[in-house]
Order: sequence, then structure tokens, then C-alpha cells
Amino acid sequence: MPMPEWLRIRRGKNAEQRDAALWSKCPKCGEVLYRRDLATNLFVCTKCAHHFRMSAYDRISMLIDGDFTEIGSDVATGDPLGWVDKKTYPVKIAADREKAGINEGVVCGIGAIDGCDVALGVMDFHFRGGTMGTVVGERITMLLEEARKRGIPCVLFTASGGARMEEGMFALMQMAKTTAAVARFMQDGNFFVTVLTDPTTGGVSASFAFESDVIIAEPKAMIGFAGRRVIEQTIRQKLPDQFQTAEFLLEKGHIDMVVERHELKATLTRLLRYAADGKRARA
Amino acid sequence: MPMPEWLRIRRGKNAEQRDAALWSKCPKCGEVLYRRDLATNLFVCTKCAHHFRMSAYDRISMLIDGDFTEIGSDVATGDPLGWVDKKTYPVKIAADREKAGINEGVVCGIGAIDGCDVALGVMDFHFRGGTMGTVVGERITMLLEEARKRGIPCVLFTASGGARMEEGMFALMQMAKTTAAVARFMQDGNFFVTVLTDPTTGGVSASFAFESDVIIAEPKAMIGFAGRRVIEQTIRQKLPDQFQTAEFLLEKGHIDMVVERHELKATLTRLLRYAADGKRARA
Amino acid sequence: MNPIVEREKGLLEVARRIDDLRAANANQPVDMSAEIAALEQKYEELQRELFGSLTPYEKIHMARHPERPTALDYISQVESFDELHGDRHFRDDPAVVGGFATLGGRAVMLIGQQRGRDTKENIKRNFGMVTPEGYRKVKRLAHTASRLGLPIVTFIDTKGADPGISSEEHAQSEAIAMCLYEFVQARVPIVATVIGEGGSGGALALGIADHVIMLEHSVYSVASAEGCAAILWSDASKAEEAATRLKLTAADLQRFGIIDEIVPEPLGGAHREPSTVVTRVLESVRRAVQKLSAMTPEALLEERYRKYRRIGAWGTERRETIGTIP
Amino acid sequence: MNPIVEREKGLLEVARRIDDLRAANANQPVDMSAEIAALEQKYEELQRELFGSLTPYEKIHMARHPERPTALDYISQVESFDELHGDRHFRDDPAVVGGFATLGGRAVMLIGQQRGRDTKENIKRNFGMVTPEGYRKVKRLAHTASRLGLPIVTFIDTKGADPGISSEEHAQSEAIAMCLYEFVQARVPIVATVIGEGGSGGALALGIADHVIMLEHSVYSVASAEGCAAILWSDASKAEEAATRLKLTAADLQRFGIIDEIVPEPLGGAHREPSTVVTRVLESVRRAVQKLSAMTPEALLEERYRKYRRIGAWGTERRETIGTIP
Ligand SMILES: [Zn+2]
Ligand SMILES: [Zn+2]
Repeated sequence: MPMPEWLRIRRGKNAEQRDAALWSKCPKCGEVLYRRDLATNLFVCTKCAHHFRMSAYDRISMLIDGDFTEIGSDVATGDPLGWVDKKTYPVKIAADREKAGINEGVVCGIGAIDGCDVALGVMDFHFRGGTMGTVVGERITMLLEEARKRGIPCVLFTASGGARMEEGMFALMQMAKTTAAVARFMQDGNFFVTVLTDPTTGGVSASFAFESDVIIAEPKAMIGFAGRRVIEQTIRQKLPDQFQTAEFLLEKGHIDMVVERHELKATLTRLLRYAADGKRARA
Repeated sequence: MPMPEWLRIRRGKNAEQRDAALWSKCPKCGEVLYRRDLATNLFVCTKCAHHFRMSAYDRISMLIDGDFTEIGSDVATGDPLGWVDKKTYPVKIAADREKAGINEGVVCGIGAIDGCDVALGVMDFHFRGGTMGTVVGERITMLLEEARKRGIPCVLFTASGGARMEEGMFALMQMAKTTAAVARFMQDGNFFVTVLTDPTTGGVSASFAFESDVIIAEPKAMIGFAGRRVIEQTIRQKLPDQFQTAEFLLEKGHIDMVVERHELKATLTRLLRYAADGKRARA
Repeated sequence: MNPIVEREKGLLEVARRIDDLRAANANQPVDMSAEIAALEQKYEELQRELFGSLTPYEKIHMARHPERPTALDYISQVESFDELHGDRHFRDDPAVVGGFATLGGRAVMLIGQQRGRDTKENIKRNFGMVTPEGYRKVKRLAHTASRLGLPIVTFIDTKGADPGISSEEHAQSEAIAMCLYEFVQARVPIVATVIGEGGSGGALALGIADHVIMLEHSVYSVASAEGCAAILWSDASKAEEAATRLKLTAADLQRFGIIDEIVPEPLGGAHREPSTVVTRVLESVRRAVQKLSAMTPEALLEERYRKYRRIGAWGTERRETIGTIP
Repeated sequence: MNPIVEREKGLLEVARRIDDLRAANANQPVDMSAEIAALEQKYEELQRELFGSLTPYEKIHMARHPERPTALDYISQVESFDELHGDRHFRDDPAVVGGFATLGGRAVMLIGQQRGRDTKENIKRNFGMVTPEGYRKVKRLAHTASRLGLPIVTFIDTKGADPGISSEEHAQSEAIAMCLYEFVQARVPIVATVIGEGGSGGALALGIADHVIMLEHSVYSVASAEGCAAILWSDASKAEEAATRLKLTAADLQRFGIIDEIVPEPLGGAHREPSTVVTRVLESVRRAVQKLSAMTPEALLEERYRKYRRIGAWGTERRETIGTIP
């Protein structure tokens, strides 16, 4: 995977340290993989095809042709409740910034996928478990508004443990805000694709993730509203392994397709071209 | 039930003969009922509350305040396929006209229910089993077009064995025609109610019956797409009695309410008033 | 065990003693008026002491009080109501009650989450936890209301969406998302009232509105205090602290601009004078509907968009700059 | 037992003898060219005799021929296809295949009813009988196509909608009705092709279109000949007569103005030269899409309304008089 110039600047120190580490262990099959080989293979295990969770910038550089114009990167995290649990919220945020090498749970911007203009948003599970707080909601809303203004499609990659509790009801309200932006965007006949990656649950799953024209999921991604543990506690029995996987949801008719990461860019490109053709016909 | 002046004229000779018969036997409980008592009780068994199938004009006179301006009554049955089975189609039609006292399977017109203007269509199972041929489709379409022009609600009573086979594909296409009329009517924000009476199946069930804002059914009415016998033949076992009844469909979430015939006029009136209020608010 | 119910026991004991004394007083020559007056004063003091100021955690339990008025207690007091059933596909979910209604002489679409008023009803209503079929009924009714020009009035009262296996199998996420999607687009006034517990996305599915009301002791939260404590403190016993931190009371949320109006409750909670509370809520709803009805659909939609658009612009200086990298 | 398949056996026997003779001829000194030519002529005559003119009843069996090209045989020949799955609620119905496709360089939404090409696939695809979940997928894809401006292209091939218990429980009537409702409103060109059997409302759910094509030996009927005979004659053995009476052939329906175009099949049926037939059909579809694409959405909708509005105005002198009674 070639790394564009801008990517190095955005990824931060820790990411470089991660890259420098020689190997990663596959959480599925236990295989020890050279980090460089893993990156070259789009973070898919070369032995068992397990799809590793990806950082937002790795994902973006895997898809975007050249330049990527970021939107809302300076919208910064606030602390509206003055939250404290074992740590204060600002301390947690600072730690995640350092650790994940990004400044919030989603990276949004404008670019092109194989020549097709697109508004792309990528959530990152490494930052606060991909939870949606006001920054995530705000950036996604800004992205959808910009896409609507330009009349270009929007592709959102989801990865989320749900709403971010440390921001209380401000976080929950992001479901409303992003949905309002999605609705305006789609009413104008624009094309909206979501790609559900592991895991996609709670407030993200129950808002924009399932509001799109085409819902793609990565293989074996865990997708659902309620968390597995909550359900198991409620019903007092263990759930089958298959439950809430992408493949399970495909069979149940919830999602349009399960696409392997190696096929993802080509698939997205075809979808964007279908929509572009429809747009031309309507013009 | 007081009989309006115009009703006597429309009902024909046979209906008068039926009225003259002193008694009817309840198909449910076997009770022998005086015909006059039965009519007074809106054709509901005074012993077991079984809802008898009603003729279209009896139904209309049960609901409409005064005058009823019929629409499409001169649209007459054709024989596009030159149909013959055990009898010719025209012979069958002529026999049903005599027997049922109406000239086709639906009576449509404009009137008022407790002061609320309404376009009312009533199908009659006594005419060719309420099957939908071109005349039924045409009259219902004319009714919806007239209702749209006037901006008044439309209430359709269904009773149907499905599409009328003797008219072949012309009959099937009435599903398309009526649906197109329903869509235009509803797009303008008009209110559409269907009342499903025993039985409502096949092409009528799978078109306008289930396209309305509010779907009411009469108690114990049999409602479904496939006929009971067809399903039993397919699965090679007997179906439970409850299957495909109005009550079953209510539980399965297919219909909005099951309303006893004695409550029907009051219920329809309330619904029409809600819609009228919404219309006023939008004006 | 609900601490509010526990606390009421002491109060009820005093009330019983007052009643006993009164009965005795009527039949006996000895005048016990002074004792009665003293007890009455004690009752008042106790009541103020117990309920005069409730912590967030106590409010959660007030919101869950088994005798607290439920959606149907409000719905039964409107001028007319015709219930509509079903998702048109699969099931009628009894945890949602909805239909046409007349309120203050105007036709509206009423939609409420309904928990049970006793064990049997709780089982039938699934404790007010809505399944995907219920949310699809909500969406359908909201759509019909929008087409017909009828304001949408909702009552929110749920711990959260149903977390069962079949709800996941029937696409709970999609069902809630499509409610949100319908509500942001409805071309009619929407007035939502949190009457009990407003739990997370399962509550918000009925909560996108032009005017949001909360009962004084109701709560509205991104997650249950118990769940939040378990996750963030890894310690469920921290629920009380979580309740405080989450800022889930009506007063907090009004201060945040997330809700618009608080309807006061009598001392001791809504269930102490249910008919007063029901009347007050319905009057507030009526007033909001009337005020919003003056707006055109376009103005309503624009205002609704702006309202939700603003939430989350706090704290950060929201510069809409778009920087090219590098 | 399919009479067309039976009939083919004799023909195949002759073909096998020709092949045998040819093989023998190549290896033996005796020249059998004359015998071969005679057999070839016989083959031609037999073919014309057996298939030169088919009765309606024979066409039904041709339409049901197990080797007849199915929807996926057409879909596999377009320039690109990306299948979309599911009703977003409950299930992905394999009896319906749909998705984005490129046809003649243009993006379209393809939707086809898919029966099986062998027993195993027939079980998976439920013999092409669509369940409510399948119709809801159709409706969803048609809606997406309309929003995005993509023409809708359908392939019809079903005995009828699935008549099972769970289909009734999941509101088969509503599912079909909502397909019709979506198709009459779609703001894009719709081109439907009956490639096999078009059975009743279950077929029409994919059949409301601006241009309707039928393969020469496909059939399209209000009811199955067998069902019609059982009901109207009370005698299932009258199916052949019913088939004739029902006027279910492409030629009849074109004459009636119910369909617009017939794509010819090779002697012996589409399965004898599948690739030729597939190419012809796709070319006709492409041409229709291209022609319709010149129209505005408003003109399309108006023309579609008028087209269906006219059907059934035959025979009667349709006076739109409204008489007050009395
Ligand atoms: Zn591995
Ligand atoms: Zn009886």
C-alpha cells in the first residue's frame, strides 16, 4: 500500500511507532504477521483472511486516489458535562489522541475514488471505541452538507460501540442531527453508501449506518443494535457465534452485500459509477 | 334500517323477493332469523353476532345520509375474450344481474356519511363472487378520480374472490389501473380508508385493499392473498380455523382495526373528521 | 426494589394513623384535633423531607414508579382516540400505542410507549421495550400523519429498545433509524413528552420534535445509569454516581437547550395526583401544537433542522474551514 | 411431466442417429452421406412438425421448460452487475435477484424472478415463487432506482406468488400491493420482460412498465390454466381448454395492447439457442430504455397512467356520466 505524502503528516507519532513494530499477531488464527506484509495486504491476515480493524487514515489512503481535503478536522472535543469517572474525560481524550494518532473518532473529507468524486467519512474504533460524541456527529453532518452542496455521493465507514456516554444527551442527539443531514442529502437524489466494519452497534447502527441506499459490510464484522453481552444477560443464555455477524445479517436481509476488503475499492467504484450515470440521466 | 327512496329503485326485483322471504338461517349458529329483524340489526345475527355478507345497496343505505350520486353505473360488462366454460360469460353476467340485483360487482358514488362528504365504493360478493373485472376496475378508478377532483376522502368496501378469470389479463390489469388511481389520489394528501369484508382475497387484496391509510376489517372476515384451499393443497395439511381471519391479521399487524358493524358508521365518521381537520390545517 | 416506593411506606404509615385518629375522633368524646393537626404537620414535613428535593438517582426511580401515569393514562383523557394497529408486515407491538385523537378540539396523531401497569400487562407490553415491529408502526403512523397534515404527539416512556434475539433478527437498528428518518422529515408539528424514563435510542425514536416537554421527575439519558456505571467504572454499584454525572434530569436538559419545557409534578411525584398531572401535560401539549400550527411545513422543517444542527456546537469554536492536506 | 420435454426425446433420438452415422462415415469406406442428408431432412421436418406452431397449452409447457433461460442467464450477460440483497427487515428472498447493472453502457436497476435451474436450486429459489420479503426487496430497489434516476428493468418468470403459510402471515397481499404502488410512481423508465411464465398478481408485481416485452413462447395469465379449469369447469383436466380460452400468449396480449413487443424464439424454443435469445432480449430492452430515457419523469408518469387507465375501456362505451338517483 503506497502511502501518500499527506498521510504521514496526519498519522502522528504513535502510528509510526506501530508501523515500526515488526510484527502483529492475528487475533483470529494466532499467526504472527510482519507488519509490512499486513499493511501491503490491506490489513487482512495472509493466513486466515481475518480483517483487522483499520485506522481511519490507513483506510482513507487505501481508497482515495490522491489529495484528500479534510473537513471539520479542527472541530475539537468539548466536555459539556464536566465528566469524571475513573479519569476525567479530557484526560481520556488526550490519551486516545496519542494512542490512536487521530484527534477524534471520525475523519471526514472530500476526495476521489478511482476518479469518482466522493465525500468520505471514516470512523476509527481505536479512538474511544468509535463512540459517537458531538465531534463525530458534527463532522459527519458537515460532510453530508458539503456533499449535498457539491452534489456528490457520500460514503461512510462505520465502526462504533455506540453513543459516547461521557457526553450524555449531547451524544444521543447526534443520532438526530446526522439523520437530519442524511435526509436532506438523500432528498436531493444524492447517493449514500455505508460500509459497516467491525463493530457497528448502538447509536451509530441505529442512525446513519442503516439509512443509506446501499449497505455494505466487511466479512465477519459484528453489527447490531444491542451489544452481545446485554442480550446474553437479558436472555440468560449464550448466543451462537454467527449471531450479529455480517453474514448473518445478509441472510436476514438487513444489508446489501458482504465485500472482502480486497474487492472493496473496485465495488465502491462501480457503485459510484452507477449513481453518476443516474445523475447524468436526470440532468 | 330506513330505506331511502332511491334504494328501492336500484335494488331490482330479486332483492324485493329476498326481502319478502320471511326468514334467513344463520350460517354460523343455525338460528332462524326473521328477515326484517336481521335487516334492522344491520344483517348481524341477533344470536351469535355473525356478520352476514351484505349487498352493496344495503351497505350504502346503512352508511349514507341522504342522496347518493352514483358514478359509472352505466359502464357495462364486456366480453373481450369471448369466454365460454360451462356457460358463456354473458349468460353468467345476466344471471348474476338478476340474482344479485346489481349490474356489476361494485357500486360507486358520492354521498355523505354523517355530514362528511365521501366517495364511497362497495363491492358485492353476490355478483360473480366479487371478482374484479374491467368494470369493477373502471368504476373504482372513476371514483378515485372524482374524489381527487373534489378533494374528498374515499372509502372502499372490499369483498372479492380475486380477479375475474373470464376477462383474462384485462382483469389482472385492473390491479395496475386502480393502484395508479390510488397513488394519484393519495399523493395529493387525500384520505383513503378500506373496509375489508368477508371474503377479501387475490387481486383485490393485493391491490387497493392494502394501499390505504386505514385498513378496517369486519369481525371474522376471511382475508388473504392465496385461497385457503390452495394453501392446504400446497402444504398438504389443514389450516387452523383462525388462519386468515380479521382477528388473526390484526394480531399479525396487517390491519388497523376490527370493527363490529354496529360501530362502523360511527368509526368511519370519526376517521373522516380527523382527516377533514388535517385538511383544514393544511389549507 | 424501588427506593421511592420504599420511602413512601413511612409516609403511608403516618397517613394511616391520621385516618385512624380522625375516625376515632368522630366516635369518641375526647377531642384529638390537636394530635391530628400535629400528625398532619408531621406528614407535610416528612413529605417535604422525603421528596422536596430528589437526586438524579432518585428521579430515575420516580420515573420508574409502578404507579406513575403511563401513556394510556394520558391517551384516555383526550377527547377521542381511535387506535391504529400494526406494522402492516409482521406483528402489532403492544409496547407502542398509536392512533388518531382529538386534543383541544384538534385532530392529531398520538403515539406512546406503553409499559404495563401490573405484572400481567408488563408481560404483554414487554415492559415498554419496543421491538422493530413497534418502531415500524411508529414510522407508519408518523408518515400517515405527515401526509394528512395531522400534528404528531408522542409520549416517551421506555428503559430502551427491546434487546432480544428476535429484535436483532428483525433489524432493530434499521427500525429505529427509519423512525428518526421519518420524524426529521414529517411536514407537521411534532410535540414529544417524556413522561417517565427516556432511555437512549429507543426513546429518541419517538423524540425528534419541534417542542420537547419533560415531566419534572422524568429522566432522559444516553444510557441507563446502571449500564453506564458497568461500562465506565466497571462497577455497577456506581450507578448513583453515574446518574449524577449523566445530567439526565429535566432541569439539566432544559439548561442544555435539549428540551423546551418542564411540567411540574406534585410533591411526591406524578402518581400522587395523576389527573392533575395528566391535565397539565395535555394542556402543555395542546398549547405547543397550537403555537407550532401557525408555521408553514417549510418553516417547521427548517427550524427543526437548525435546532438539531446546533446541538454539539458548544465548547468548540466551530470553524467550518476546510483545509487541504498538506 | 412436461410434454415439450417428452416431445424433444424423439428429436434427440434422430439427432443422436445423425451423429452416430457421421462418426461411422468418417471411419468406414462406405459413403453414407445420402442417409445422413435424409436423416437431417427428417430432423428438420420433425422439428417443424413438433414445434412449428404451438398451442397455448404447449406454450405454457415451453415457458416452464427446465432448460429455458432464467433471469440469471440474462443478468449474467450484462456488462456489469452488483447484486443487492434483502428487505432490510427480515430476510433475503433468493426467488428475487436484483441490483445495479450496466446495460448498453447505461446504469440500470435489474430485478428478476429466479427459479432454479436444477432441483437443488429450485428448492433454494422456491421454484421462483416470491415471498413477501422478496416483494419488499423489489419495492426497495425500485424506490432506490427512482431516487437515483436509474431505469428499472425486470424479468418476469413465476407460476405465482408463494402461497405458503408464512407468506400469508407476513402479509403477501400488502407486499404485492406495495410493489404495484411503487412501480406506478417510479420516476424512471420501466421495461418489463416476461421470459417464462407470468402468473397472476405475483408476476404483475414486477410488471407495471412503460414497455412490456414477451418472449414468443412465454405466457402471461390472470390465473394458471390448471387453477382456472378447476374453478370454472370444476374439472382440472380442462386445463388445455382453459389455456386456450385465457388468451395468455404473447400474440394475444400484443393484439390486446397489454404488451408492446414480442421477441421471437428459435424453432424449438429459447433453450435451443439460449445465447441468441438472451442477446435479442437484452437488445430489445436496451432499445426501449434508450427510447424512454428521452422523456421527462413527468411525461413518463403521465403516459404510464394513461396506458393503464385505458385498459378496460373496450367494448363498453365509457360514458363518464354521473347520474343522481333518483
Ligand atoms: Zn489470521
Ligand atoms: Zn348466528
